[in-house]
Amino acid sequence: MKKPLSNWSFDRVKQERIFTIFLFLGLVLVAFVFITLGNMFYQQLEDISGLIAAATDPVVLKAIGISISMALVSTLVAFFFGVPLAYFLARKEFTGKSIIEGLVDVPLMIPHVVAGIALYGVFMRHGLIGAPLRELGIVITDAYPGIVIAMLFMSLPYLVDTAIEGFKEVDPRLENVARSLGASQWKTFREITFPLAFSSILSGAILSWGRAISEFSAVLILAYHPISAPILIYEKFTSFGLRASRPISVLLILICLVIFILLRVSQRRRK
Amino acid sequence: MKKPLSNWSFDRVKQERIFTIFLFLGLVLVAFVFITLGNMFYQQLEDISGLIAAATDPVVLKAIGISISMALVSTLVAFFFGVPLAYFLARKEFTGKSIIEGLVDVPLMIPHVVAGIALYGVFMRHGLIGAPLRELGIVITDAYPGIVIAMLFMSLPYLVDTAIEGFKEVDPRLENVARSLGASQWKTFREITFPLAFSSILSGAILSWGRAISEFSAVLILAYHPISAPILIYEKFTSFGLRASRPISVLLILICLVIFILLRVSQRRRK
Amino acid sequence: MIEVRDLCKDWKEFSLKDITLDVKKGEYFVILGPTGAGKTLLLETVAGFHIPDKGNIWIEGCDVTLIPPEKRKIGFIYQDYALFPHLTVEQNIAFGLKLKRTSKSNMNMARLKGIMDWLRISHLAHRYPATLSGGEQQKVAIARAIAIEPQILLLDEPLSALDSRTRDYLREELKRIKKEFDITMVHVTHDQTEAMFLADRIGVMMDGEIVQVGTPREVFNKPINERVAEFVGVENIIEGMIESNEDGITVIRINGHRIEGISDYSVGDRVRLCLRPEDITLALSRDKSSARNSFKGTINQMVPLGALTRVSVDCSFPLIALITKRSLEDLGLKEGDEVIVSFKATAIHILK
Amino acid sequence: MIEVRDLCKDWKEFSLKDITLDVKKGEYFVILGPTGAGKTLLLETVAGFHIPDKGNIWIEGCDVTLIPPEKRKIGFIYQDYALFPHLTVEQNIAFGLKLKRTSKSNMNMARLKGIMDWLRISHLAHRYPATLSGGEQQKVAIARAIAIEPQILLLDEPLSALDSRTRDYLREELKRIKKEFDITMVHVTHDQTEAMFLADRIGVMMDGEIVQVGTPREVFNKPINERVAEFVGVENIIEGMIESNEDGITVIRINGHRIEGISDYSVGDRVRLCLRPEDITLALSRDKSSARNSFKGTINQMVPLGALTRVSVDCSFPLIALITKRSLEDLGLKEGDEVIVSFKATAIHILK
Repeated sequence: MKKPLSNWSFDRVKQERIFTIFLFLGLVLVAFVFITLGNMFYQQLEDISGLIAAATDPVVLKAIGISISMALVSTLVAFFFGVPLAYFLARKEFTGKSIIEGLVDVPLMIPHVVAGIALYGVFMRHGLIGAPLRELGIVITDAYPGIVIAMLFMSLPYLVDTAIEGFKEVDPRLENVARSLGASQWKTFREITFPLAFSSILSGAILSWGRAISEFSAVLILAYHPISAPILIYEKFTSFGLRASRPISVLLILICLVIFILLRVSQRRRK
Repeated sequence: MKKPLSNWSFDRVKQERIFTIFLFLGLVLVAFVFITLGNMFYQQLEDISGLIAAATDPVVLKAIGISISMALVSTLVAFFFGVPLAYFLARKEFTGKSIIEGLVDVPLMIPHVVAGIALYGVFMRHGLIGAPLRELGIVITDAYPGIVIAMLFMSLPYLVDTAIEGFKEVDPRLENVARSLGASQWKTFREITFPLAFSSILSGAILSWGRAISEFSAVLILAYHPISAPILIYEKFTSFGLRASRPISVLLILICLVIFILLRVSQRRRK
Repeated sequence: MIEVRDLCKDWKEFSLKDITLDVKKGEYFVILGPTGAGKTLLLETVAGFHIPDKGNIWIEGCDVTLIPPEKRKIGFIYQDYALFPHLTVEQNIAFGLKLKRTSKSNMNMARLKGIMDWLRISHLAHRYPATLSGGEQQKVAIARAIAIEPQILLLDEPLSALDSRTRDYLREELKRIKKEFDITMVHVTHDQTEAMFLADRIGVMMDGEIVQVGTPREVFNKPINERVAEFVGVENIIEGMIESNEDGITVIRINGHRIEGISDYSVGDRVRLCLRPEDITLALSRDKSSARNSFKGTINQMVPLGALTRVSVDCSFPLIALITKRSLEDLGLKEGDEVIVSFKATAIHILK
Repeated sequence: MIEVRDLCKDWKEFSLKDITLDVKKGEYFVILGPTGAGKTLLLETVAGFHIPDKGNIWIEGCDVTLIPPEKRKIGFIYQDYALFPHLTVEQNIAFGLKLKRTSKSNMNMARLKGIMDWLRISHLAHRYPATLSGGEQQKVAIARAIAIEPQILLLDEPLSALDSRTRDYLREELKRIKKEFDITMVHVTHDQTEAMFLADRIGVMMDGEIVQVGTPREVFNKPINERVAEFVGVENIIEGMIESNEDGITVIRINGHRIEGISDYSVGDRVRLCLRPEDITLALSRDKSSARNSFKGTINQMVPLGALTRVSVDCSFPLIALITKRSLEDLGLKEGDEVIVSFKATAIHILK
């Protein structure tokens, strides 16, 4: 009479019916992403010579070089100004704080192309800042500084937000103790706060760097030339079609993948 | 001998010297964002008639209408498939889970223009999915479905990630209790889990909607036509210059602002 | 009646190892064990929230191993109440009732009101769980579980999150519920007093295994091995019956002796007395003092423990006393001697 | 010497209201108060982590109100140790020493070693804080603070995060540190026993105000108002001196009487005895029993509390006993009567 039931797997599925259905619905989205990327890689594998040609084409290499190096400059600038800002915002309470926090996050909220238009308005030859700089012989639009500025605008919230989080994770009482032991505020920041927040800040910097390399819309408007990698992909696409733009796309994705792995490693170190 | 010191404010600043310096450094970034946006709004205020003209121009209104409605469609699709996926990922542990989570987040990591290229490869007339759909008389590229697909690809991680977080915040023991009280898995999901995760899901949906409206690069490649708002801004900029593109930019920012406020309200409700 | 046979389950850091267990119909069964023993996992598996890796579970003779939880007619109470935060107290309690496909919704409403009155939570009906105290929340959770008239009530550390006063009160309520609804209860706890107070039988669980099953007396007085002994602690536990109670001064009859203590129990109640060994005084002759209880006894055994000595005395019931070595020497006591054992009425902890 | 005058500070949900306080040089001062009283805020303001809204702080006669913390020569100990997680134990302790611009780094190294030996943590030198137990971490935090030879040591609930055994041990260590380094110590706690054990003087803090300052005896026996009385609890606290100790059996001399208890203290130590009222037995005549301590006394006052009565007895030192009403009736006791008070040696809690 008390024989154990046996039809395990069937009953298990029955009990978990909702998860089975949900999984199938969800896999539609996963498949969408997977097919889109997989298709690109698969087609490129069939045209491996095209990939090699792109990887050795000096125009492509220059564009990728510009993207990577200008993104690095943008990240360094964001680091230099953003880390102090983050520390200030992590430790101080004041009226209007949420306005400053909101302003820092604005680039996340507005369309990139609109950001490009707004930046162009300020940094063009007759713009609020562009005009005086031009007097000094510095041109922003369609020049390296333009690329950096477009990248900086779009990527700075990633660095600042992650750094704020990192600083908040450092117990202010560690700073109190350090000061009671005779360390000045500077010394305390250098020896205690910054080292403890460093891996968060590093994550933020890598994230910011990755976003800067990827940035297309704002750069398109502010500095089409000198041609950076995403612009080159677009130009090849409009001029020569999919086959011409795909190998550069694949190269750029591989670079993003490396950055993504760097990010994960630095995040793991954080925990 | 024991006279209280008096020079309050001076000493206070001295004690807080590091914060003063950090604030000044940080304000450079804040000013950068503020000037960029402020300049655009200020110039537009000087040209209020241009703004009114744009706001009544049927071409502009149609483009904005397309952006908003197609973004809504994209968000609904993301909701229909993304919420089940999020529930599954929030509750189940399995080998390869991190691969699926990684795939969902891929659109956050790769350059938008590359995503556009990859989508074009799949959905163009001779593409893996585009070809069979064309047999059925459905065209994706340079059509409404193309806009939706580009928006969906770029915005789905926002919805799925926030929904996962929301489901994780619902204690699985509430579900256990509901089932012990006689509710089936479906009933439990409908009456307990979904209502409790709803404000998170709503936040995710609003975020996703905002990102979809803002999307430029992928739409540019997949469906330049019918013209959506960011594309129109770009077209006006390249054809007629800054003055022509600015009023539409301001309009689009205002829309994003409304969405941003909606988001904050729904996030507050969450807490 | 619950029968568990050879149950195995690994889940997160917990595991059940070949658990075999029988809970009788109408019994109050307590699963007692330290944190991490897998007690909650066992209870959740019985409720059907986990599918076992191996083994079977029968409830009232039916194999429910693969039956989903909603069909098991089991009430489940969690330590932190697990009330639905978006529903009012009334909606919480009505949740299970509404799902029953009975045509008479009037009858359900009446049952709802009845249970709320009985547990004295009617005044909370329209409030949300977050606004209630811990004790109130747990009462609502209990009302919600018994509303569906389950055959079995499973309780996972139901009193652990409460302050000690509320805990004492709800402990009484649990007894009352058991009596009123004639329900089989399985209660998981790490608290010995709770187990002693509530259990008809106790199952001691350690490292995913049931290591001993027995009445509280068996488990506390005859622990099966050293680990169980260490976990349950060994104290003086004496069973008896209330003979009289005047203004809180309670007389308990034990093997023909009368012991006085302080309690609210009524005449005829069966109770257990707990007495700490250090509260017992030994003397050579009886004397008028405020120590209400004194008995003649014989010293069985004396175990020296540094400055103190553990003395076992037989006064028709066994008692263990903790005495300074010097007292023993002054009194000149040795094994086999007759002594007067005395302790104050306030030193006794009376449990029902 | 610390002088605080009219100190006001609002910070987050805490506030200090016109605090005036003097701590003498070399004193062990305990600030005792419930959670949320603002104790930590007061300590942090004295250390210079907050600038007061109003009022002044003098240390050794210097107004330090606006002096940054790094120039105040103050050691600070937090409840959760606040060790630098990225530095080893040795680096943590050396942190303050390295900042001192002394030419002789050898001397610093010697001091470092000395302190680590003295606190018996030398074997932990190269480990990171996360790998240490709570007690070890707190010892490292103490070593780090005293390494810089502060004039004052501020301790914010330093023992609260520890288990009771480690707490007892570190309590002794704190006394030892006070003696060895002849340092002024200000210790914040909500634990009465801790305050009683450690304090030369206690300041009771409630709702941002210092409501009473006095010796432990004054504070515990003569609380200034009902709230303080309720917070400190009223128990039997008797001061005395150890007369002898054999194998743990300790004899304490109090006003010419001798009381026996169990402790490890040495002859000549001044101690405080704590005794719960319910552990005291009253009798009409003296008898041989294992209750080691019995004294003749006079009943001062009897307060009925339900089934129990609180009896105050004067036996040249005051004692409060808790007796069942029926015992009193049986013994026929009334105010002014002479009685024999007795309690067991094991019932006494001896603090130094």
